[in-house]
Amino acid sequence: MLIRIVEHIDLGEAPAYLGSEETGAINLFVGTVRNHSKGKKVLHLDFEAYEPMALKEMEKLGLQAKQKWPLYEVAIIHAVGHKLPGQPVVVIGVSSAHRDASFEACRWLIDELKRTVPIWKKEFYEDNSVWVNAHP
Amino acid sequence: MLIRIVEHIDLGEAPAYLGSEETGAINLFVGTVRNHSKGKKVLHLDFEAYEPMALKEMEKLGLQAKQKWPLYEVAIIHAVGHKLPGQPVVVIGVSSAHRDASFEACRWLIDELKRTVPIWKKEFYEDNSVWVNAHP
Amino acid sequence: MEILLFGITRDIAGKAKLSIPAGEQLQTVGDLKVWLGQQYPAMQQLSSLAVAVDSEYADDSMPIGNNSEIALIPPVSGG
Amino acid sequence: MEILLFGITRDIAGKAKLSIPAGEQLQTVGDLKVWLGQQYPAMQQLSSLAVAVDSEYADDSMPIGNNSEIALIPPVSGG
Repeated sequence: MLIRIVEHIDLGEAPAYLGSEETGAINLFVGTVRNHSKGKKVLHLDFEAYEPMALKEMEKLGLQAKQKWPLYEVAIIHAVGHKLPGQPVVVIGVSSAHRDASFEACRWLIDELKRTVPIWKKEFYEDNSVWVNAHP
Repeated sequence: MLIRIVEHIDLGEAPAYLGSEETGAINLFVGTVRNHSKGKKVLHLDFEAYEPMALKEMEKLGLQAKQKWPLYEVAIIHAVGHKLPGQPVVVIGVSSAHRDASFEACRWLIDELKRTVPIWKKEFYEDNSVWVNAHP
Repeated sequence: MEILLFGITRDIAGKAKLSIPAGEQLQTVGDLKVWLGQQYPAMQQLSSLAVAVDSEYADDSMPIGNNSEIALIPPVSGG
Repeated sequence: MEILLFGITRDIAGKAKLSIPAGEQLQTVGDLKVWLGQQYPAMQQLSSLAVAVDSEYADDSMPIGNNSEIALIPPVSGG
């Protein structure tokens, strides 16, 4: 498994890691910074991780996905720091023999990552900033 | 839309095309040559396209996907010619504001491409070769 | 009239284009399919056989003529 | 005992680490949460507040001690 927290995401890294002669299907999800959110212009995002725990949780998710689906490999890469609109912040990739498993596992991994991995996003608008999800 | 039939797929092309400041989600499916199929060792595949019609059908699928889901962009790239195990043969990519649409549209596009686009694959094993799907 | 062949239909016919003799009275896609089945029984064994007229899938009632590009579309297997 | 703070909990406390005065008798994660709510009412306004002990999510009954790494996990928002 390729489990990383990085300053800058290289979009070529996961596909290069996942490709192999045994796999027939690779599904890749890339989350990027949108320049607007809830009708407001977003200037940038800041991501912060509790890194040792985040890596452990990402690894657990990868292992769970490999138990749930017949996968060859899993890549989970998350960015931290200051991110501008258009920049990638997360990459999930899985490879499998057939496409069903690759789509399902990739979708499950991004949903679970957003639910459990200790990483926090602060959105900076023109007039204020908020920690996303912090309040009901 | 990025609709192409090429000799060699560059895995960086679709993500570069799809990224933008408006999108939050990119889903990418990459189909690659597996070194085995139905229990037999695969040496290589040969892909052949009825190119003008295949491009037209790929374009139709992209437009249909854009009608069915709120997508920013669609990329559909298919390889032709001689392909070895591990090499990419098809890339589908879509970008959207949120991840639901990107996963659903990407999945729909690869399923429809396999159903309707006039491209043919011949599998070469050690002892023979077959046009895939040709016979019941 | 010339018919473009792809995939297994090219292997069955042993060539990339098929010329329909001028004497054959083939008015529609349906007529063409019947004629092909007679000339090449192996084409009847395929999972399916579609015909494209001017690079669009055509149903059996579609007229065919010398000014159209006609192609046989055996079961596709891209992706 | 020191508690690592992240995200909005660091903004609420105004620092990256919180020292629990030695006199406080906090035996479990549950005791810690009650104490935090008293010290920082703003933490009670969060959608959720989890505690990690040695970088694993811990429930309220989990004992806490000086040899553990303890961290507050406000609502996560990665991805």
